Amino acid sequence: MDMKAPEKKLGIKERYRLLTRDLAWEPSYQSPKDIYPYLEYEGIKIHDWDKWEDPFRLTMDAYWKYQGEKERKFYAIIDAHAQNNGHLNITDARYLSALKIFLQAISPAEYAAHKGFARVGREFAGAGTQVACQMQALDELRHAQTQIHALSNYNKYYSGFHAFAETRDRIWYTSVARSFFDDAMSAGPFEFLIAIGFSFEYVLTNLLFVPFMSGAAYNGDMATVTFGFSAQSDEARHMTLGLECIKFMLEQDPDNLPIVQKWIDKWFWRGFRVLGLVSTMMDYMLPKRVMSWREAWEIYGVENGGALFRDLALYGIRPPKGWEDAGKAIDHMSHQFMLAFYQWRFGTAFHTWIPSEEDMNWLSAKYPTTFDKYYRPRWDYIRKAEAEGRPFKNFGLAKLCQCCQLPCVFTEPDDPSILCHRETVYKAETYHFCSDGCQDVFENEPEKYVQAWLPMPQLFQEPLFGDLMAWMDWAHLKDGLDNGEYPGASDQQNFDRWRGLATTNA
Amino acid sequence: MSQVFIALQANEETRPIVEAIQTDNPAARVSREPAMIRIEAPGHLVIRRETIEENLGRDFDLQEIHINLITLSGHVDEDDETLTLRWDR
Amino acid sequence: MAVTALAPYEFAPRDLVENFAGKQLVYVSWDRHLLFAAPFLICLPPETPFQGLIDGPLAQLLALDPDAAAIDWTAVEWLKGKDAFVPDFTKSLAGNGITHKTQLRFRTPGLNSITTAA
Amino acid sequence: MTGPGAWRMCGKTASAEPIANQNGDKNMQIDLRTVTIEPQRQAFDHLVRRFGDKPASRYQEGTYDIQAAENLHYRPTWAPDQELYDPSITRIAMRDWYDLKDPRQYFYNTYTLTRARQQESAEANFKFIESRGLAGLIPLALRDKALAVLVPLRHVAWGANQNHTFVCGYGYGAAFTQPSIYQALDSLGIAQYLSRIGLMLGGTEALATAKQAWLQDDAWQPLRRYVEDCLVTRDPFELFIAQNIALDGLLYPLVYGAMVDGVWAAEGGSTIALATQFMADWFDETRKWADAVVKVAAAESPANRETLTGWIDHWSARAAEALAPVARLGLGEQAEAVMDERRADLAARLAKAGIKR
Repeated sequence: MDMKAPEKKLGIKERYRLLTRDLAWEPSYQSPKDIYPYLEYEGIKIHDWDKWEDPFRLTMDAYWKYQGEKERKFYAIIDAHAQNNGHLNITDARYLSALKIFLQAISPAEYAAHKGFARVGREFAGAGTQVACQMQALDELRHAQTQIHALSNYNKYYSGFHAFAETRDRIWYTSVARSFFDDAMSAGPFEFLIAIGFSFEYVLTNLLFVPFMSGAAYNGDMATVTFGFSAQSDEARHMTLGLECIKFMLEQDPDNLPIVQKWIDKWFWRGFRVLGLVSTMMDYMLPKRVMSWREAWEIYGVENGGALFRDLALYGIRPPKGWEDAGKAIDHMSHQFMLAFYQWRFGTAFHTWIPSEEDMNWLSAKYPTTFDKYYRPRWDYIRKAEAEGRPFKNFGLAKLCQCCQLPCVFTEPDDPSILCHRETVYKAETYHFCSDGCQDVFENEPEKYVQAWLPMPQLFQEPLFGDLMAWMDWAHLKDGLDNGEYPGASDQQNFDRWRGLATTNA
Repeated sequence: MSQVFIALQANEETRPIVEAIQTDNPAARVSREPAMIRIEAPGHLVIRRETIEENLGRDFDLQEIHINLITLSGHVDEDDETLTLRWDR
Repeated sequence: MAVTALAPYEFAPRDLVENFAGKQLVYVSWDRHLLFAAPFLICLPPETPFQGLIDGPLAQLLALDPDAAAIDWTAVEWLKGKDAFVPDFTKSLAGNGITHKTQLRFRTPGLNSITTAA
Repeated sequence: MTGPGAWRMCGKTASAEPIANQNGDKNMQIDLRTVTIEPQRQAFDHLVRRFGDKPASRYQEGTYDIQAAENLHYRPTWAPDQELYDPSITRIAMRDWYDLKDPRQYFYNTYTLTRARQQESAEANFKFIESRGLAGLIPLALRDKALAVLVPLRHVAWGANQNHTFVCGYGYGAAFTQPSIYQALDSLGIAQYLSRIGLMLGGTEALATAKQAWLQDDAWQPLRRYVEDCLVTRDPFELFIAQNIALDGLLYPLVYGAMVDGVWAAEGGSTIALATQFMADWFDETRKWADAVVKVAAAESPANRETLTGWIDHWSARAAEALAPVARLGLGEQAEAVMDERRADLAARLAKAGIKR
């Protein structure tokens, strides 16, 4: 070979192509079908993997460099937070309920996403797609770990964090998130990517990470805002991957459109139900609030989602089937969840409380058409009953939705005064749902959802047979410590005492 | 017209980036929220390496933006000189 | 429609009645009484008389609602699943055709101290 | 920034500044550092059960029991006979998969910072070579030899990326699978460094030529067959062995040890050693993890030991065969003797891990 003059600097696109896609080759000793056995059964047709557009073109050296920088910042902050009793800087320890839900339900979901992306990072046949998925697999592991590490210091001082690895698999409300990710992971690689990459990341996670984390900042929680924004910076890559993947599928073959549309319908609704929990975290659990769930939905749901679906209309995609019902639920869901958590507080590994008059005035202002009409009267009654020595504790267990696994707390989309009842019979068994959206999901794939591990019915089976105290032990829920009302809880007493130590000379 | 947006952490490192975005995108609207800065623009938004470098007084690799990026919306197109977000295609 | 799978895909439901040690699940909800966040899940033997369901678990659970004491059970309107239903209070759940995972709903027109009627 | 609770979030300074008072509440004058309060507990419950009632390390927190263990909801549609997390996908059986601890105790942070440092020095090496025109000083014959051996290896590294990703995806327990995603992206990084060496020494043409060789030249076909056979192996632990032990256990010492640091350096190719330092360091580091995994899995049961021994016999014999022509490309006549040495080294390494053959 002749000695060459050094090539002129390659552009980022060409350089990236050479450093990723060009690494793969057409196999000849084994058939592509045996190497990628899961690519065809979902019915998605891909003719040319090279048409995949790489969203951000990070080579590994750049990945290590920039991620390393993010990591240095992040751990510097949480180290300082731990060393300097940063937990006493939060506005009020009530706020920690949101973090407890986060650690019990969301962090395990990050790990599931890690595993799922590792699987599809291997199963796809296009090197560009694979690399993007593998990086996401690595990022998701990062998110699980940074969250555990950030919240580890809170665990040393407050209840409700200590058993997250057990509650993940055993407590009732975490099965909402668990079943969502189990659902996605049990699907084929293309559906997984639409489920997590597109519906969850692109359409919905902004709602979780942006306004909520901004709220964490507002409430003095430096550890959380840091992992939140640090994670979200990876999310920007993931969202872009999600958008690329949907465009790619739609551009490859017209037959893909109905399949993709069906997945968008399904996963929008599944995601909306899971992330519904965030509504309560925002409206009720932040002592100081940046914006309401309704306002966040306007920005990140209506405006951003609207822009997205106007764009995808070019391919024949229409907004998800449940979009309208979601819109109708926005003004109700946070109140419905908080009332539910409050009355079932014996069974939650986080604290709840009756909103103060000031809180309720804020909620009235933010939800002028619903709060005073439907929800304030309930809180008022509950507060009155409590003052009269009859605390409102609902020891009844709840009917769960066979699909989303939430208790059926939702009302009819067009009648907020009546619960939504939906049921269907499949192979001589009756199944119940919280909504039309969830019933649709079930009826499209009943064989999948009959397997659902529903925590409430399970409590009446082996080995607990309905024994609530045994259930608490089994679920690692410490009665009188992790659960119950915030006023009077050890978290409240400790926080106030410790803050007192810091603010007085006593 | 659909709005694209980008959100960056509010800190010293992003100040020159935000200024560059404002210079290059007169239609962009900047809103400051706790710990973050959100910039939205109708249709599209362009981030230029050169403008950032002028503000910064040093070389800047557009991929450095990842360190302080919080979120974005719109189709992303990135080359050595610009990072563009757009819905108007 | 059926699930799309790479191999035969059929599994037993996890909540079959035989898993409940001789009992069954019944769901009960009181329409327009939303102090209770969701329908109740109640687990009891199919031989339980309908009256026993009301006097036992249901009475206990409903007592939290200010309207509970005023319920006239003889005037209550019932739904079983989606259908109107007139229970025989002396017969068992099974005798009333209330099988595993049946949803019962009841209405008490006029009793609405908290929830504003829509 | 506006709002009463707003405070400056600047990572660089935060660690140096006291955190107190940053949330701006006018009534609060707190120096939180002066407050001594007793923790209510030392660590998460699952870590207390495993390691006792004491503060846990970040590796422990980020690794143990973080994979869902119970009450999995649905069977995979892609393999209805498997569970979503299924230890029986492999023939290796462990009472506790978290016994397969990573001796480096890598979690994302320590992993990423280690690689960030390494990439910085790799970058400095490339810059040094380029700025001083060192590539042009490599004797032509050696340069061609280096191109012929190193550049096709980027495809082998891509194969490794695929296999490690598989092990991460389908292996059981984060202790075992977490390092595999690191291996996967390391392999991608290595493939990219090898590509850059190709670009530096021979431009884009060098990559095209090497790909042709990989696809067609006789010297590369046994190795390509090995890699493609791995791509259809779906027992994650077997794949771990085929990739980390059998193939890389011979390939890295052969190429970066015997060729680059040994023979080629003596032929005027120290520049190549500079450009491949990352790979040499990487293998030194990662083999310790691979050995630890084999050692613990083999010690678990006679059945495991037997399975592992069988896999190692099978795959390392094939790997040696597949690497023989590559060794000849890089070492000429010395190839066979060097290969014998490398095989003996690997056998000794495995004997220490409890696999005697």
